[in-house]
Amino acid sequence: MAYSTPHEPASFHAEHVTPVATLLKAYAALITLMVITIATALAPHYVASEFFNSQIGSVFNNLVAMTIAVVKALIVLLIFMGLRNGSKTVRLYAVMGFVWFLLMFIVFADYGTRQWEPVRGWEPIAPGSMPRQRGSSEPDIERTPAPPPLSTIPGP
Amino acid sequence: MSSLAHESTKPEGVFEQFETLDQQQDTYMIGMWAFLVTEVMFFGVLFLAYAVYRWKYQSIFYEVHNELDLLKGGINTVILLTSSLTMALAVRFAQLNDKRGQLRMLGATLCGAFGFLVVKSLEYSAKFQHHHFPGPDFRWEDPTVPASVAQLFFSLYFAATGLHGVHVIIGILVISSLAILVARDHPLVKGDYIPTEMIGLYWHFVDLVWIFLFPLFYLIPK
Amino acid sequence: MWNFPIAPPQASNFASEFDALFGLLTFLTIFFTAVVGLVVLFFVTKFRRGRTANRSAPVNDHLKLELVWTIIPTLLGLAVFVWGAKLYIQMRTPPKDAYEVFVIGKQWMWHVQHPNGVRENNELHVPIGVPVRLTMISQDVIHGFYIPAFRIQYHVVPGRYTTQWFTPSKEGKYPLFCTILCGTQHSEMGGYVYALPQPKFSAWLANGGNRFQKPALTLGDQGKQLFDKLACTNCHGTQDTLRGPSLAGLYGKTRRFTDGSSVVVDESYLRESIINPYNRITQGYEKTMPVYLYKKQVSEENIRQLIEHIKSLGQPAAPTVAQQLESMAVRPAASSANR
Amino acid sequence: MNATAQTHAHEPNYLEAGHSVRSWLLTKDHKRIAILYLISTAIFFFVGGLAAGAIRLELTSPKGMMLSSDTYNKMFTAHGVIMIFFFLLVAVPAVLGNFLIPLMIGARDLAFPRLNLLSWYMYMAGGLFAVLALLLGGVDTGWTFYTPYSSMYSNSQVTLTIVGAFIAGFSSIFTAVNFIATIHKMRAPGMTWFRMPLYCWSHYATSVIIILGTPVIAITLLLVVIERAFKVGIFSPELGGDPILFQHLFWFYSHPAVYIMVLPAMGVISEVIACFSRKRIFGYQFVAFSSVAIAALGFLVWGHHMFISSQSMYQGVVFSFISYLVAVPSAVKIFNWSATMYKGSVWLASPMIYALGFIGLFVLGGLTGLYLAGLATDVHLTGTYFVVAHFHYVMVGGSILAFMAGIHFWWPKMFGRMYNENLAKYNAIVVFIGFNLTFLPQFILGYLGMPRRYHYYYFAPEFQFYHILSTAGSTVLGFGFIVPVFYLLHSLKYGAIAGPNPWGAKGLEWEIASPPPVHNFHTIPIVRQEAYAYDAVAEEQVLDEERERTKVKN
Repeated sequence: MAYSTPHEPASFHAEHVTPVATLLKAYAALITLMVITIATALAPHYVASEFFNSQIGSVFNNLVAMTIAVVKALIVLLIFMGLRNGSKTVRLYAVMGFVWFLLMFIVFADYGTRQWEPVRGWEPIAPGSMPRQRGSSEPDIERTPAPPPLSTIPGP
Repeated sequence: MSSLAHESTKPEGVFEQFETLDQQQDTYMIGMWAFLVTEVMFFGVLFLAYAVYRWKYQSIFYEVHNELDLLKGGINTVILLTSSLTMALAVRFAQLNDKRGQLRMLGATLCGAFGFLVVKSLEYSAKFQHHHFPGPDFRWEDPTVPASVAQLFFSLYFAATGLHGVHVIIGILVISSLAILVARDHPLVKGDYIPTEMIGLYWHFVDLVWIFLFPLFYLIPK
Repeated sequence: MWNFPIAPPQASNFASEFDALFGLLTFLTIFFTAVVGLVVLFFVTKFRRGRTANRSAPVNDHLKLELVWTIIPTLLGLAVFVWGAKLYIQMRTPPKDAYEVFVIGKQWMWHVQHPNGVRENNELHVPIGVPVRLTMISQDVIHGFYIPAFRIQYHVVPGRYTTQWFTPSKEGKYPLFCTILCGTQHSEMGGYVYALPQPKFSAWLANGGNRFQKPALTLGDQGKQLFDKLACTNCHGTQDTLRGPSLAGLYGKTRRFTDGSSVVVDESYLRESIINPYNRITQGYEKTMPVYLYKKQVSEENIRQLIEHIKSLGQPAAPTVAQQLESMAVRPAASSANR
Repeated sequence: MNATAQTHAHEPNYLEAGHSVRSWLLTKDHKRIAILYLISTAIFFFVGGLAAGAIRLELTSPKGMMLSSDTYNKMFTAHGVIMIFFFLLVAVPAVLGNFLIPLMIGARDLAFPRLNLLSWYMYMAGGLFAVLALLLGGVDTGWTFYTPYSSMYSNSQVTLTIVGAFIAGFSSIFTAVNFIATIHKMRAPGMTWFRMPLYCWSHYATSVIIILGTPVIAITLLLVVIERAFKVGIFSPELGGDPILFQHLFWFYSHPAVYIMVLPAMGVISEVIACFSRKRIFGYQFVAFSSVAIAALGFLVWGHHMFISSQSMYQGVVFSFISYLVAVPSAVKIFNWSATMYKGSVWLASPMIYALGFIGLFVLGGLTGLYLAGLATDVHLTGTYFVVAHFHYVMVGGSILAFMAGIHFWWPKMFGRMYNENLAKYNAIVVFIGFNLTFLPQFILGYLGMPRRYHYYYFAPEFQFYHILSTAGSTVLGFGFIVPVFYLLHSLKYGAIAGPNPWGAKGLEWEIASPPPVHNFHTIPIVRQEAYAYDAVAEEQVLDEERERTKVKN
């Protein structure tokens, strides 16, 4: 009595019992990776910082830490959470969740490019190009007898 | 119009809205994963906010993060990873219909969850003592690090780990109620491993969040 | 009540192009609404239930038709997008030598300062034919600075300078609004913009604006006084010292920081380093600068004055307002509008 | 498939399955839960409508009529919060979706009936928090809760309202999870993806948007509450935060939320137009995929709400570009609906009149969206009544008219009785006219520069004429929304018995009795046909024969 619709064969079931050995291996890998992350983080002032300037070093160390975290996450997802044997729909949803999570990082397109706006204030005047006098508080224009009363200004 | 499935032909344990056990189990798994997608986005916002401010205040975050207790964070990581393993084993025993093994593993997972909370509360209480909990009582001694940014770091820290902690507490509630049901041979869980698998997925997700929280908060490189 | 215009006055360099684009979109809107409406009405009457019509061989799929009505709207949309983007980029790119006005938004008023120190509240006087650049910041919540007659609007955000610019083109008095809900009296946070011919404007400015008080000092000079009062000169001299880097000629240069990052010095960076000096430390220096408390020791206005002063350091003397206006008036107004 | 499924006429229908309050409040039947939603959303709609009425009355004079500015701000906030979080996001998805999805795909119930009931309780709990906030003084931040105003400056009940919205958000997440699992796994044999009614397609797309977007707004609003409670600077620049980040996160959800409100409405329109044109929907696959395209692209355009909010110019340009692309799938739907009527047999019953009204208003609403997605035009028009008019054309002209169409279409299925069809037809026309009279002047107001959320406009009294027009229109519109309550309620007792299929529509839901029996299908049907197997020619022949017969009789 196949109830499922033709497009999605029911596929993941009790036959996919993950062997204990696999689970233990995954666990061992997770613990090892954790030790590695802590070790790289505690290594004296970061290996990469020794060779490059500190900013590149920091980027490098972030990359290492995040790569390890992603690998750990994949182990948990694929083995512990059984995505390896999951149905297509389930895998689709898992992938969708993480893709949409990454979509939010589009905001960095904003934070990253704010500095690029073409004119940010006066551009510095090249010394000597515009010889002008230091302005006093007195604007040197002809003194008009009386300021225009506001009421004379035409409305729209 | 042919009749496909009458009530009488339904196997035991199938709810009335479903036709077969297969269909029921698949439906539950899809529902659970759809819910996990929601959880990913839920924590995703916190990760994004963290990323934005870490990017903006790189060096200050580095200095503030030294206040966090790496040892306790590390212990908690080990505890959570281990409890994730025991949860996976619990699911395995459930699939194999081994009630005893399942109960034992669920118990181990619960121990891990409680252990995590104990360590976490020790960590939190230290923060409260040092007035590092954001709010009017917040105090920051180092004058060369802006207190407002330090407070921002701790707000993100408490928001993320606090929300994670809430998930751990919910985990404890559902795992213990599952264990009680299993122990009592309740028809919901007898011979059906799907409830265990669903709660397992939830618990692994809690672990997954911590896998990212740990390096992001405790291991900021200079 | 019976005086109802259907379009706002066109009083700036952007207005006519904006209205042209607006007109095009309005045409497209009416056209497509009419087409869809007429087609639907035609089908409804022709194939009305019970009416004899040729209903044989109904079409349920038509790939070509689908493609046509997918591609044509896409192309039309892209054309409108390109025009809109072009005008927007122009709106976001102020000319270098624009007349600069400083705007502070606060609950619930606009405070405006001209470079020579003239202040006004809830009013803005601008010269016709001269590009005017507004540098805006909010003291509390987000506001929106909006002059419909000029077709310009931009948010005024706390903590960061935002800018917008325009060249007024028609004399008159136009309303000015706040467009972001900012509290109880949001709808009263407005006033009028007065676009004046240049001579009138210069006279207005020279006579001290609305209050007819000649300001004692320009913004930069006020900044200099404050610079001395806050003892900035102790560390920031004409030369780099052990205690602090020199600020002369700093504006527009690239600054490197201890964490390896760098930034081109702009107003936002200067503002940040005045009130949050430890966010980024210049390479080669320690955290020795005293922290000046925002709003307690330095107000938003003070920060602006200091920035104006720092910008002038190491530069040849800044032009007076009158010189600036004069030099801009020489150029044809059109060239300043289309840079 | 034929209309003989009526053989089990003795089976009690879902309305008769118990009359106690308890049998309603503890029901797990998706149809009963739909009715619970219908009642509660209707109440919220009228509360929100009252606030709208107060706003419109207030704006007839540049100096206000009777409210203080504070009260006015609370009024439009209440209007926005209630209409969006407690009416639009729930009306079509939870009322019609709950009722119809299992019926349309041939299932006995939703996948998780208990969760479904829990959703309704969470929705009610959220609603109670919002109402409580209203009673304790209201909120004055606008439904957008922009920081730092909402987090640091406002003295109103922001926290309570946010808690309400948060709980209601989880209610809709659970509903969405339910729909997704149901549509994936509970379709009747033979009901393939491409035999599903388009209503289910658009609901599926909507549910995906909900599970991806709603958690984002939930946690963002939670951060606002944290900021308010502890005075920390997550979004407040004075303490190191960034207020623009809030806007990014807010619109990351709230732009797709527009599609949550409008996609199911489009699904309703697909059903109604196909039925009353007696035609298979034109370009079924294009309409189906356009729903999915809208759902996916809808997440990439949030920045067009922020062109002038000091986000980077470059990002603005990219967002504008994608916004123009997302307009295309909506246009495709409109063209396909129009083409469906070609060579059909168009029956102008009341649901169809609402649906035609939807097409007209949605076209105008969608096209005016192009002004706001365009960068330069947005600079002048955003934050004005142009935006107000635009989204009311999409939300009221789109979602609510489609909701009305759906309610009129499936009312006989829900309650087994027909309402006064003539009254309904005239009412549809009244709503259409009232709506245009209310919101068309607002486009001009926006172009003139009238900012939204303004209590007084004495700086520019020339706006008054349009405001008075708009208020006059809103009176007509309000009338048009109140009359249906009476004739629909009247029909419950006095309406003619409708029979299983009063409209001659196709689809599984029309093959069972009206009102449907408790477990929907005595035997699960096997689907052997495409959706919308209408035949206009045969329909006309039947009509012709009938006419001949009556002629002979006379």
